[in-house]
Amino acid sequence: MIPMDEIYADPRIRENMNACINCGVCTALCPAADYYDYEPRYVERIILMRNADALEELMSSDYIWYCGQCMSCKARCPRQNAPGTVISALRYWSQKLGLFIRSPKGRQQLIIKQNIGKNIYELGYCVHPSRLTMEEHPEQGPVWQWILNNLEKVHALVDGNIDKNGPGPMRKIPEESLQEIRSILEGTGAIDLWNQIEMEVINTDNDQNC
Amino acid sequence: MKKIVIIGGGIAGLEVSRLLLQEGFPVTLIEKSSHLGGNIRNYAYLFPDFTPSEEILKNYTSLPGNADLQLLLNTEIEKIDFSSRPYTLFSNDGIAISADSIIIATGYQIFDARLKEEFGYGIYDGVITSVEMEKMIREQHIVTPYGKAPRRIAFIHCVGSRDAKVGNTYCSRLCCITAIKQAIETKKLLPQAEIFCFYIDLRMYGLTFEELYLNAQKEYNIQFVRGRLSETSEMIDKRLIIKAEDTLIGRPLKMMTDMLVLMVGMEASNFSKQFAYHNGLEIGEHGFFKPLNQFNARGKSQKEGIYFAGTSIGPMSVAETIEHAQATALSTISYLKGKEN
Amino acid sequence: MIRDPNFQYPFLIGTIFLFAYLIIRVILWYIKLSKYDKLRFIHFWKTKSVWAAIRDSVADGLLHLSIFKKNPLLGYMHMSLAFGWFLLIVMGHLEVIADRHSLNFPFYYAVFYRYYQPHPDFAGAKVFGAVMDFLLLIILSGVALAIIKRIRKQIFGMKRTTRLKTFDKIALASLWLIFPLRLLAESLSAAYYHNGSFMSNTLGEWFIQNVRVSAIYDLSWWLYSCSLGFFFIALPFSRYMHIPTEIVFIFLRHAGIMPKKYWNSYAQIQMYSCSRCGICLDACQLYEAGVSNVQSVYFLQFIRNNENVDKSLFGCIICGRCQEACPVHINLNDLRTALRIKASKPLTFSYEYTQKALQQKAGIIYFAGCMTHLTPQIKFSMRRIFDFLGDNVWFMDKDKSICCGAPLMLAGQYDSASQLIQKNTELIMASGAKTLILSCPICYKAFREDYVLPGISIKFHAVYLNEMIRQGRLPKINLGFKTIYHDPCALGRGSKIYDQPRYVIDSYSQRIRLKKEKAEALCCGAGLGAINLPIEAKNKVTFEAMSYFARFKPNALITACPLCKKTFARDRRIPVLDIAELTARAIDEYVNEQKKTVRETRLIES
Amino acid sequence: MTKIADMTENSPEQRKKIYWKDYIKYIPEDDYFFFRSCIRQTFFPGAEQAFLAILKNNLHKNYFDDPRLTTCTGIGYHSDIIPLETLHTMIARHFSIMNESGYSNLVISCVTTFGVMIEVLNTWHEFPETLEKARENLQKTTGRTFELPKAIAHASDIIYLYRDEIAKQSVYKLINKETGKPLKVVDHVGCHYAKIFPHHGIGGAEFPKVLSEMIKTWGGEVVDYPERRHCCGFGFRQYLIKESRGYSLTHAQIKFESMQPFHPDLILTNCPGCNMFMDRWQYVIQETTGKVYSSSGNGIPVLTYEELAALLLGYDPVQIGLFMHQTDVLPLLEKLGIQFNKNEYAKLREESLDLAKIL
Amino acid sequence: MATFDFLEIRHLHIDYDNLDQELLNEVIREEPSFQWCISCGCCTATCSAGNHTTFNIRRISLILRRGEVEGLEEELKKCMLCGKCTLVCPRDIQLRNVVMNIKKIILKKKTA
Repeated sequence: MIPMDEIYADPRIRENMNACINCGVCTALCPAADYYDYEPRYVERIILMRNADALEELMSSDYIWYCGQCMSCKARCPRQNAPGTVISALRYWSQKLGLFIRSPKGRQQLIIKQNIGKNIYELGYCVHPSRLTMEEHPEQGPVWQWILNNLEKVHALVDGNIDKNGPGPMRKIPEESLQEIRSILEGTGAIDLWNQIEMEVINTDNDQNC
Repeated sequence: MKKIVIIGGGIAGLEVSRLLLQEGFPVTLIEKSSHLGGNIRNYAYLFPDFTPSEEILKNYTSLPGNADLQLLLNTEIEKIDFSSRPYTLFSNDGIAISADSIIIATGYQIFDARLKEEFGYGIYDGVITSVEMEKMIREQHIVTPYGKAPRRIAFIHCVGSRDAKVGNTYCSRLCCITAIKQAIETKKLLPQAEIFCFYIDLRMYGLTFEELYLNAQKEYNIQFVRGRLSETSEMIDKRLIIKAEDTLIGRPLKMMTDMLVLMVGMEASNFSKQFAYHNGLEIGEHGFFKPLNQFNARGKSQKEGIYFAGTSIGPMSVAETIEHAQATALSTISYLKGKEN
Repeated sequence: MIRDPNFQYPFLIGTIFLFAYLIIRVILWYIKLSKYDKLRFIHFWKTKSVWAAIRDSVADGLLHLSIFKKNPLLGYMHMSLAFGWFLLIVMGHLEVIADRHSLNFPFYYAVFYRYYQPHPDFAGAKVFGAVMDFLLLIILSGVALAIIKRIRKQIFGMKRTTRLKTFDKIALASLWLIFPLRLLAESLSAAYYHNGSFMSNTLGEWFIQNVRVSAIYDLSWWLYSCSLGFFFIALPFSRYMHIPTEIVFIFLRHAGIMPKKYWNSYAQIQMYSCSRCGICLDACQLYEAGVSNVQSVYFLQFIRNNENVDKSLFGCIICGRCQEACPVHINLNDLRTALRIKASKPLTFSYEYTQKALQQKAGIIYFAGCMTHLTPQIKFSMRRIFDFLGDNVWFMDKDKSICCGAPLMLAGQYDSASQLIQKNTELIMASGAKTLILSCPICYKAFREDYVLPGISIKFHAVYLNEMIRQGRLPKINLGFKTIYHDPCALGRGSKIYDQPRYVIDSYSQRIRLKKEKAEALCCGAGLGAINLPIEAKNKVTFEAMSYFARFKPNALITACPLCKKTFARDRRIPVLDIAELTARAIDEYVNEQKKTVRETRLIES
Repeated sequence: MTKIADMTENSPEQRKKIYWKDYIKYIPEDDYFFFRSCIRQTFFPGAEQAFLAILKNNLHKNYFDDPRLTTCTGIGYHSDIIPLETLHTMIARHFSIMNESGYSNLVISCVTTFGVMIEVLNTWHEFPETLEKARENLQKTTGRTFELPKAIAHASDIIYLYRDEIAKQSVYKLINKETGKPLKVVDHVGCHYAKIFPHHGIGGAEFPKVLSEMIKTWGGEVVDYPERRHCCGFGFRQYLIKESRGYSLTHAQIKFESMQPFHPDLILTNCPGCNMFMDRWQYVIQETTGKVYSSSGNGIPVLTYEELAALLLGYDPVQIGLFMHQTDVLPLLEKLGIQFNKNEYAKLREESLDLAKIL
Repeated sequence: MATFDFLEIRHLHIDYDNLDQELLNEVIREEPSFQWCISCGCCTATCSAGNHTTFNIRRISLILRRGEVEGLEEELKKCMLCGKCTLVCPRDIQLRNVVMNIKKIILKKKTA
């Protein structure tokens, strides 16, 4: 049984889900609805139903992972709801409750954890040139390969400061700052969440292999 | 003889005046514009049976000639002195009028569609309001701003109604049936045009409204899409692209259209709001005047001798307005007679 | 034999053509019969049924007794023409035999006997002459009625007659002309030789005084012969094909050959047997509702003329009223269903998904059917009854119903219907039940006709209730209200169950007897047979039927079909109950009374 | 000193201007605490540097670029690996650093950060217990305390505020040098700039004028194309996971298809991500389908507001890092008639183009 | 040259300007009541086939209206043609005939 009260106490759900008149403006301009068989309106419906089984099913499915977090839905809703923010909360709870491993898209959180999470923890940046390989990102084009090959030179041309101390673009984050954010990540549950993601996904993979 | 002042020369004010004059009371009718009739003049034909609005106004053509009627056009009441009886009203031209009873029939105003920026009213020429559409229907000539006969027209329901984003959370009740009425009239004028209605709920509350809706589907092939307009944008050829969700399928829908008609809702008029504020009259949560109660005193205000008629208390159809005005006239008369005794 | 001016040839050609055609036709029909049917037909000749077939051939083919029973005037018209003509032929031959004391004469000799034998002077010649004249008079009266019927059908109490095609018109004109021309020819003969009797002689007298008889004498015989010839040649291509076909049909019917789901030669024979008398038009409730192209006579006509039949074939409710009215006893319902199957391209349906349905062991199965799920009161009542009886019943389609297949069958989708039949059969057979109870007549008919369920007795709920009452397991109690019983089409006309429901209803209420009941019962208008019938027509049928019932002012209309119940309930003039609901009410009443009695007894005792 | 950004009268959407008064906000005038963007630093470090250079050299404003700042973790938050509490604490830490430096006007380079910060401030406002929790968490983990910033602005707001000043100092105008006609510019405002909280974006969510007013002031023509408000297609996890990256391409393509009939000379963006995606996806579409969206056959150049401002003010295209764009900017530079060391620029481009042949 | 196999482009929105309305028009011609639908969903609620599967007759009639013919045939295979939908329809739409006609027309197109 999922902790309904706790989930509904999440400020993102409390603030962004009042009532829905099913008008569909959110779906109308939702990029994800155009790309996936997805509707923000459906998410709202499940939330408003307050049915634990339905919510659990939703959180265990691919459905919540379709949203692209552009928040276009927030701008237009006549009831001032924001399905996108609610999705954020649901994704968090899906991971927290271990429901995410039941869906292929949910399990992909491991990939996010392994690059964005790692970047934040190790470098203090969400993205960093050294972590953007051409193998993973061929769409970055030849210019990016060239930049990677000539990182120092390029940054010198544009007054960058890559991996150096002091201020400026792509500077090396001071060690004490890194310690601080690591401390925050640990103290506020991010590291626990990452470990949980890693453990559960690996366990599921093992189960499937057996 | 007791004196009565009626503020507002729309059909509510006119109907109250007519009945009170009939009963022999002298009436002062105050209208802020230069002509009588009010909002009904925006509409060429009335739902559900396409009665020309002139026929309703015809009932009041003899009124201005009545000797007991004092007609003050281009006059706005700014302040009422409630401290002594009879009450005294002060107009913007500084005229003071005394009254034993005041009937407030200040009506409604149409929602300013420019507030819904994403619908593109006032930005794209192809976007018009239902009032402008009604004008074209009256002239029996529907054209896009570029002078062509539109091939596809979309009617958008609930513009400025049921929308927290513009502060109007109530339903204006009449836009649904008006949209269907206009859609049918449009189809009659342009049989080749494709007509779509984008609605959230179709609120066909009247006895013959549902049949009109069925008829719109059956005879006029008007298409209904359940979904609210999300945004309008303009193509290079000035046609409009509208985006909505077809909520019954659950998929986004894009459509090119030549003309977009926004079914604008009814709002409490700014005049009413200010008037209420300055004179201590109570306003309901939606900005309309708040009657004493919603069941058996819909025409009475909290103050003795002050009455409401018509859409000053909320959205009403023409028939309901006239009915409400009649009821108000009746309570006013019994109030005045009661005092005389 | 005085002269031989060759005028007999038109008649001869016509006759030979007709007989040749008929023989070939009958042979073809026979060949196309299934092996099983052929065996039946061969065996038939050894049975007594042959006599019944002959009797029916005379009664229906010649005497038209069925029509006579329904409409004496119309019956007389058909009888005078058919039987009169038959007698004329027989008597004509007897006359010739009496004259010549021999059977050795050309077969056309008797037809033109008055020409070939101007001076009949054998013993009894006068009597023969009088009989022949009398028969001709009878036939002529029939022709006169036929003409009147064309002009003023109301005299016959008919609201409508059929529309005619070209060949029909030729045949009809020829037929109508044969007998007046025969009278003319014989009268002219009588004018010369005075060889006629009361009618021809009298007319002959008149002719000799007013007309130059010699100028038209030969011509009249030529015309008479021609009219016969035309008629015989037109016959196979006109409605009159029904005359020979009907005899074949009667014999095949008596041989026990049954209509099939597919279109075969038996169906074709039935199709040709339609005389287009138009009686089915009056029986059809849709005619009143403004639909005038679906009636059996028309659809058979369209089929024969290879016209587009989609509307007339699929617009019919298949209520069976026309079948009951048909004087020729054509199996119109089966014919139409078979034709729908033939006319429809198989549309793909697939019911793999139904496999998940529950399976259970039980002695008795109750199958509610789709329509009963729309009238849940029937389901509850059935459960009440089963509980009261204490039977171990498996409610087979309690949660997920599988359709019985009848609607698909009626829509002409035989293969797809078979899939559903297969599914249900598997479920039922797996349960090991002995009895299958149904509360929907449409399902009942389908189960009875299209399912093979060895060892299982299929019972309609009214029949089962009747049994229970007779066994004393259900109480008899008067609920104290007046009822009308409405025979559902699929139960009454479709399955011939008329009396058992009436017995059940009589056990609980006063039933009003109606004129239009049993085989003539009205249809509710919503039958599943109608595929493309406009809703307005359906509603009109319902309204008219309900208006008929309302005249009797009953307290309730009792039916035995969920579809009828649902349809009649739209019109709120009379409350509508299913027979199961009536029974359940009676049980409740009985139980309450029992309790009261017990309580009273206890009171007295204490 | 702060002032309220006013609405100019000479807009093409003049008829609706009365409603713009709802969408005005404080834009601090000076003393900025600059918050960098991960994406912008990674892909277009020159743009951020150009912004700072303009502040310093042209507008003579005071700013502070603190090396202790780290990522806001916004991308992590929107791709759902950063819990709300972590995000709150992380943002609190940045506020704390700003307090320490003695600044109170936060200027943010990244639209995601901007959106996240406003969302966090809003949550703290609506649910004060979350603010308390953030204070507690920050204290517990880093020993820091913090106060809320006085004003938050996006870097494009600052350029918007000083657009007239920039126009005054500019060497070039958004005018085709050969024809003398204004350049057609389409704007793309990052979704999180105004869609989440329309009152925090200049001009609101539907017709944000932060970029369009710059374009007009600098002499260009704003093109209103149908998919103007459509998302560029980043989609956070949708892009980050290779398997669903088609999502990103699909939406970028929708935008290109929609703007193509208007023949724009330039796409102007204010979001680091959008800028990169709109630049790179044009290359991918050209590679896969051969379709090019500009009439010149080079693709439509995509510039950020800082790059454009710097370009017009006469900065060297190489110094502001225009060679780091995949879609060639050179035709635009020629249209504008910008004087620069073409050889150096061409050499840099050539090196990367040579690589294209190898790839 | 780099490969972009992983990039899949999809547009799931209903593009009203590029609809295939041929089938729809033909169905309406055969059964005019089809266009009176108010999408109340009574048909789907009562549907026998819908009780077993996700078969949704309201949705089918809607997507047909939006010009989507693909997959229609496969979906309509589930219908048992029992006619409950027709009986419960508040607007008296003859859905049985609609289903029959859609199938017939699709078949006709396929064989043509």
